[in-house]
Amino acid sequence: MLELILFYTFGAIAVISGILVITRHNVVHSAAFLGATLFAVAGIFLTLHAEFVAGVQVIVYVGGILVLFVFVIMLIAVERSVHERQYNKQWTIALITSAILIVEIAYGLYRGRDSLVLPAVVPPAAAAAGGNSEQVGTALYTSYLLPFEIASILLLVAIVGAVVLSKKRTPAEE
Amino acid sequence: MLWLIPILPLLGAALNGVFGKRLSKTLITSIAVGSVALSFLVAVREFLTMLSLPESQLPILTDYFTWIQAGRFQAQFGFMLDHLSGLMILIVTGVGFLIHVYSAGYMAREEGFYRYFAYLNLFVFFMLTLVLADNYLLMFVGWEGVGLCSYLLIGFWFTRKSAADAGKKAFIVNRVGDFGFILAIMLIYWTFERIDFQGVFSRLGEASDFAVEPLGSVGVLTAIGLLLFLGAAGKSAQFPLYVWLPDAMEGPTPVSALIHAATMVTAGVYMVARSAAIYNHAPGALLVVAVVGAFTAIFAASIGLVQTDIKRVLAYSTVSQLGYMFLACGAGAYAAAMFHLMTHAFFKALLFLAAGSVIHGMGGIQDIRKMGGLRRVMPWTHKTFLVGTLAIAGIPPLAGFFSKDAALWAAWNDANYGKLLWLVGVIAASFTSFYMFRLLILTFYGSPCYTEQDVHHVHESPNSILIPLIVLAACSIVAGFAGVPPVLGGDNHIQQFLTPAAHEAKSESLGTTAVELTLMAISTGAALAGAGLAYLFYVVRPALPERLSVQAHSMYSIMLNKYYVDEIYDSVVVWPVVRMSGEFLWKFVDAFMIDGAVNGIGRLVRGSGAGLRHMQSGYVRTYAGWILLGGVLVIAWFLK
Amino acid sequence: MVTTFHYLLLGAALFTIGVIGVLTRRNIMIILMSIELMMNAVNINLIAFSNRLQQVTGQVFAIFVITVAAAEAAVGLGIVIAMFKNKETMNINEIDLMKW
Amino acid sequence: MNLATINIAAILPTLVLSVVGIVVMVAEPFVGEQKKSNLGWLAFAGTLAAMLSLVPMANNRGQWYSNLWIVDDYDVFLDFIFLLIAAITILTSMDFLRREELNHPEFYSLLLFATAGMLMMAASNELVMVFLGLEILSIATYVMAGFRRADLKSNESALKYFLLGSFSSAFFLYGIALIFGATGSTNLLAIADALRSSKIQISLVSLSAALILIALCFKVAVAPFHVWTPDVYEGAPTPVTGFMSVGPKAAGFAVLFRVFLTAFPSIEDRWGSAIWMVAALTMILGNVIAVVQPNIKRMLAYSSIAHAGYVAVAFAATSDRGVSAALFYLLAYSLMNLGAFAMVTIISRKEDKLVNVTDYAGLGSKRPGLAAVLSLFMLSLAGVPGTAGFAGKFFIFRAALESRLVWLAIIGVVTTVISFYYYLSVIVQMYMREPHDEFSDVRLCGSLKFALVISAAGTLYLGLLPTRVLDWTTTAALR
Repeated sequence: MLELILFYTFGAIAVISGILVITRHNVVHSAAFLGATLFAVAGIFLTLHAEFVAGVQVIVYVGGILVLFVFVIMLIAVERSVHERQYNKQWTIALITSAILIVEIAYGLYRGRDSLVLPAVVPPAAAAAGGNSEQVGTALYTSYLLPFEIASILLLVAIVGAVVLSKKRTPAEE
Repeated sequence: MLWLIPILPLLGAALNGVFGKRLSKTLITSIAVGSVALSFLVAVREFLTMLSLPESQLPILTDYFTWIQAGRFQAQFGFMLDHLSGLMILIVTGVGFLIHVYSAGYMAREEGFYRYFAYLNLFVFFMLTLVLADNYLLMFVGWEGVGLCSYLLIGFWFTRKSAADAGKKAFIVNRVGDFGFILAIMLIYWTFERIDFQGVFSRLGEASDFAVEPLGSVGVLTAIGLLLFLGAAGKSAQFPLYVWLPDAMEGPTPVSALIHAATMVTAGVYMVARSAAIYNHAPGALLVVAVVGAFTAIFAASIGLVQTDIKRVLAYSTVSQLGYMFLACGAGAYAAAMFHLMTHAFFKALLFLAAGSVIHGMGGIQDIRKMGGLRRVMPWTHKTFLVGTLAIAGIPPLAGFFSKDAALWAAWNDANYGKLLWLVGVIAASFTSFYMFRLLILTFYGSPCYTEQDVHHVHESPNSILIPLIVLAACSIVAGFAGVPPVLGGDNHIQQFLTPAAHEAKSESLGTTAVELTLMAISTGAALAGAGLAYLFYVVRPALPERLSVQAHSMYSIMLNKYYVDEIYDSVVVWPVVRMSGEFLWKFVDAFMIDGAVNGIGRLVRGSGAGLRHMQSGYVRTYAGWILLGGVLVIAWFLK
Repeated sequence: MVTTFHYLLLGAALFTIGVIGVLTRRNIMIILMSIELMMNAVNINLIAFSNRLQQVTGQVFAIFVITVAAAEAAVGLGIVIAMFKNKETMNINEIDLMKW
Repeated sequence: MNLATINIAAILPTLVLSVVGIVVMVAEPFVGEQKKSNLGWLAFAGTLAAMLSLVPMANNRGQWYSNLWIVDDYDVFLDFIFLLIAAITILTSMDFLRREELNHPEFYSLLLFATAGMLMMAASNELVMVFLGLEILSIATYVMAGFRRADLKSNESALKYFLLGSFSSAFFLYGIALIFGATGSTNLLAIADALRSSKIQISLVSLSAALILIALCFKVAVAPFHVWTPDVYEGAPTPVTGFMSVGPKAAGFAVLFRVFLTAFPSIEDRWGSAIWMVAALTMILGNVIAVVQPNIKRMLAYSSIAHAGYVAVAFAATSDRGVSAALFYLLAYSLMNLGAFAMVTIISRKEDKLVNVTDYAGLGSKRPGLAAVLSLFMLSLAGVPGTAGFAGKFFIFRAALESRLVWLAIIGVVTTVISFYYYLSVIVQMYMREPHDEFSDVRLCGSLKFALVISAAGTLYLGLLPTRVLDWTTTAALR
C-alpha cells in the first residue's frame, strides 16, 4: 500500500512538473520544474530499491546538469524570450503525432504486460549480496569494466568539446 | 597483340590530354593521327591472322585479367575477335583514321585543339573496347565511354548555348537506353549466371521457356531481347529515342561524321547482331526490332524531306539508314545489317565530311537555301558528294545499292509481315533518294543564292580535307562488291563471311530468282523516281516547292491556280506528303511530342525535386516532426 | 498492486512529454530540457526492469545514461553559447539560414 | 571476472587512437604556433599506427571483456574503413585549418576520439557499448561541425545536428531499455538466444527493434530520417562534412547490420519490409532533390542520402551476399566521397565561399589535373563502369536480385540514371563553361595531394580490380 502511494505521489509529481517544464513561458520556471521532476524520478528509483542510482540522479542530474542549465540561463538574457511567441504554429500536428506515439508504446507494453508483473516475492535486492551500492560497484568494475573506461573517454570528449566551443576566440577568428 | 588496338588511341588521348596544352599543333596532330593509324595497322594484321585460321578456332578469345570475380559471377577483362568484331575494328580504326586526318585540317584554327583530339582518341579507345569486349559488362564499359565522349564532343563549342543543350539532351535520352541495357545485363546474369557471350549463347537452350516473374508470361529471352533493343534504340537513335541525334549536329562536323554517322550510332546494330543467338530464340523481340526499324526508316526519311540545314538532312538520313539496319536485323539477316552498316559508314562519313568541307568553304553557313552553284568553286567536294549521294540513294552499282537491297530482300523473305516491311523500305528508299538529290542540287547546282556580303571568299578546302573525301568516295564505290548477291552473278562474300559469327537464322522460304530481280528493279526504280522528282522540283521548276509550301497553308490558291493538272497532282500526291512530313511529323510528332516527352521527363524530375526540397524547411521542429512521423509509422509497421 | 507495467507507463508518459516539448517549443533551452526528460523516462524503464529481473545491470546502464546525459548537456550548452555570441537569440525558429 | 581476461591486443587500435588523441591535446601548449600543423601529422601517424595494430587485433578473434567486445573479420574490415576515413580527413583538414586560421589541434583529438567511437561501435557485441561508442562519435562530431565558431552557419549546423541527434539518441536508449526488459540482456547473442526460445513477448521486442531502427536510420540518414543531413552538411566546415558523410554513416550501417542480423533475425518479416520501403524512399528522395541543388555541398549531401539508400538495398537483401556488397560499397563510397569533398575543400577557398556548382566553371581549362580528378570522383559516384561506384552498385543490385528484390533493384537503377544528371552537371561546368575565375589562388599543398592520390587510386583500384577486396568482404560477411 505504501508502495502504491509512493508510486502515485512521485509519478504525479514527475508528470505534472514535466508538463510544466514544457509549458512555462519563463525559462527559469521551466528549470525549476525540471528540478522537481528529477527529484521525483529519484524517488521512483528509491521505490524500486535502486538507492545508488537515486543518489547519482540527485548528485549528477540535479547537482550538476541542472546547475549548468541555470548557469547558462543566467548567462544569456531571458527577458526578451519571455514575451516572444512560445509555441510553434504546427503544434496541433505535433500533439497528434505524439499522441499516436504514446498510444503505440502503451499498446506494445500492454500486449507484453504478462511478462511485466513484479516478481511474486520481492526480496530486497540488497539483501542478496551486500548493499545496492556494492552490487553496482562490483558490476561496474568487473563485467562492465570496458564500458566504464569508455565512459571516461566520453567525458573527456565532452570536456574538450565544451572547452573548444567556448574558449576565447583568437583575433583571426573574429 | 589485340590489346594494342585500343591501347594506342588511349595512349594518344592521355598524352594529348595531359601535355596537350604545352605541345605544338603539329605534335598534337601527329600523336592523335599516328596512334589511330598504328592502331589501324595492328587491326589489319590481326584481321589477316584471323582470316588465316580455320573456322573451328574462332573466335579468338584473349582474357587479360579477371575483372570481377564474386562467387560464381565472373567478368573477364577480355577481348574476342571473330568475323563480326574483326569487321568492326577495321571500320572503326579505318574510318577513324581518315576522320582524324580530316580533323587536323578542319579544326586547325579552333581553340582547344588538343582537347578535341584527346576526346576523339578517347572515343576511339572506348569504341574499340565496346566492339572487342567478350562479355556484356565490358561492352557496357565501352558503351558508356563512347556516350560520354560523344556528350563531351557535342558540347565542344560550349559557348553556344544550343550546343550545351544538345549535349544535355543526348545525355538524357541515352540514359533511357542505358537503363534498358543495364536491366538486360542483370536479367542475363539472373538467367544464365554468366555474362560472357560464349557462355550465354551456349546455354540458350536451357532458358527458352523460363518466364520472368514480375513480367508474367513474357519469356525471359524476349524480355532480354527487348531490353537490349531499348539500349540499342537509345544509342542508335531509333524511334522514339532518336531525338538527340539531329541536335547532336551542334558538334564539330568531323565528330558528326565519326560518332554520329559511322561508328557510335551503329553500336546498337552491332550489339543486336552480336546477340543474334538470343534474338533467334526470341521471335517476338525480333519482330519489334523489325517494325521499329522499318518505321524509323520511313519516319526519319520523311522528316528529312523538308529540312533546310545541310547537317540536319544528313542526320535524319542517318536515323533512317539505321532503321534499315534494324529492319534487316529484325528479319534475321544480321549479315545484311552489318553489310549496310559497313557501306553506310563509308558513304555517310563521306557525305558528312563533304558537308563539312562545304560549311568550311562557306564560312560556317549551313542553310542549303543560301548555297547553290558551288559545283564550280568546289569541284572535288562536289564530285565526292555526288558519289556519296548516288551511293546512299541506292543507284547501282554503288555500295548503297547492294547493301540496301540485301536488307530489303531479307525483309521480303521475313515470315511476319515481310511484304509490308519491304514496301515501307522501298518507299523510304524513294524518299531518301529525293532528299539527297534535293540536297545535292540546292547545294552544288543552279546559281548561287548567297551574296558576297554573306560569304567573303568561297573556296575549295585544303588537301588534308580533300584526301579523306577521295578515299571514302573510292570506298563508297567499291565496298558494295563485297556483297554482290548470287542472282547478279556474285557470291555474296560478306554474307558467307559473317554467317558463322552472326548466328544467321536461315530463312527457308527464299523467293525465286525472278522475284529477287523484280524487287531489285522496283527498288532501283523507286530510287530513280525520287531522284527524278527532285530534278523536276529543283531544276526544271525551281519555283514549285516554294509555291507548294505556300499553298499548303491556304487551300484558296490551289483553287485559283491556273496549272490545274499540275495542281491536282500536287495536291493529291505531293501536298499531303509535304504537309505530313513538314507540319505533322516534324513539327508535331518530332518537335512537340517526342521532344516534349524527353524534356518532360527532365522537367518532371526537376519539378518534383523543386517540390520535395520544401520538406527541408530549415526549422528544427519540422525535422523533429519528420523523424517522429517516420518513427510512428515504423513502430506501427512493427507492431502490426 | 504496482507492477512493472505501471512504471513503464510512467516512463512512456514522461518520454512523450519530452517529445512534445522538442516539437512544440521555440526556446532552445527548453528543448534541451525536454531531451533530458526523455532520458529520465528511459532511466525509469531501466530501473524498473532491473528490479523485475533482479539484475543489477539495469542500474549500471542507468549510470551510463546519466553520464551520457551530462556529456551531452555540457556540449549542447557549449554549442548554444557559441551561437549566442554570434546571434543573440534563443528562438530556434530564427536559426534557419540553411534550408531546401 | 578477474583481471586476467583483459586483452589489450583486442582493443589495441581503439587504445592507440585514444592515447594519440590525448597526446595531441596535451602537446598543444608546448608547440609553437608555426608548428601546430605538425600535430596533424602526429594524428595521421596515429591512424597509421592504429591500422598496423589491426594485425595483432585480428589475431585475437573471439569475444572479450565479458562478451562485450567482439573481434571478427567483419570488425577488422570496418575498422580498416574507419581508419582510412580518419587518415584522409586529417590530410584534408591540415591545410584547411591553416587556411581558415582555425589551427586548434583539439580538432585532431576530436577526430581521433570520434574514430575510436566508430571502432567501438563496430566491435561492440552489446547494445550499451554500442550506445557509448555512438555517443563518443556523435558528441565529437557535433563539436567539429561547429568548429568554425565565429560563423553562424557552422553554429547552426552544430546546433541542428546536436538537437536532432540527441532526440534520436533518446529513441535508441528507449529501445535498449525495452529489449533489456524483454530478454533480460543487452548482449546481441543473448538476445538472439532469448528470441529463439519463443517464451518472449513479441510485441515488446518489436517495439524495441522499431525504436533502435529509427535511431540508427537517423544516424545513417535514410528517408524519412534524413532531413537533418543537408543543413548540417552545408554549414559544417568542408573537411568535417566529408567526414560526416562517410564516417558516422559507415559506423551506423556497421551497427545496423550487426544488431539486426545477429539479434533480430527472428523478426525479419517485420524489419525486412520496413527496410525495403526505407531504401526505396531514400533512393528516390535523395536523387530527385539533389537535381535542383545549386550548392555543391548540399548537392553532395543529398547524394550521400541517396548512397545510404543503396546500402539500405543491400541491407534489405538480408543475406551474406548483401552484407558483403554493403561492406564493399561502404569502402568504395568512403573513398570517392572523401575525394570529392577534398576537392570541394580546395576549390571553396577562404571561408568556404565558393561552393556553388557554377563556381567550377572552366576548371577543366584552367586546372586540368584537378578537373580530371574531380571528374573521376563524380563519375564514380554516378556509377560509371570502371570506377569503384559501379562495382559497388553492381554487387548491391546483384545481391538484391538474388534475394528476389527485383523492384528494389529496378528503382535503384532508375534513380542511378537520374543521379547522372547532377553529377554530370559538375563535369559540364568544368569542361563546357567559360571560366569566370582564374583559379590562381587555388593552392594544393602536399597533404591534400596525398589525400587526393589515395582516394583516386582507391577509386580506380576498386573499379578495375575489385575482386581481391570483394573476397575480403565476403569472408568478413560470413558469421
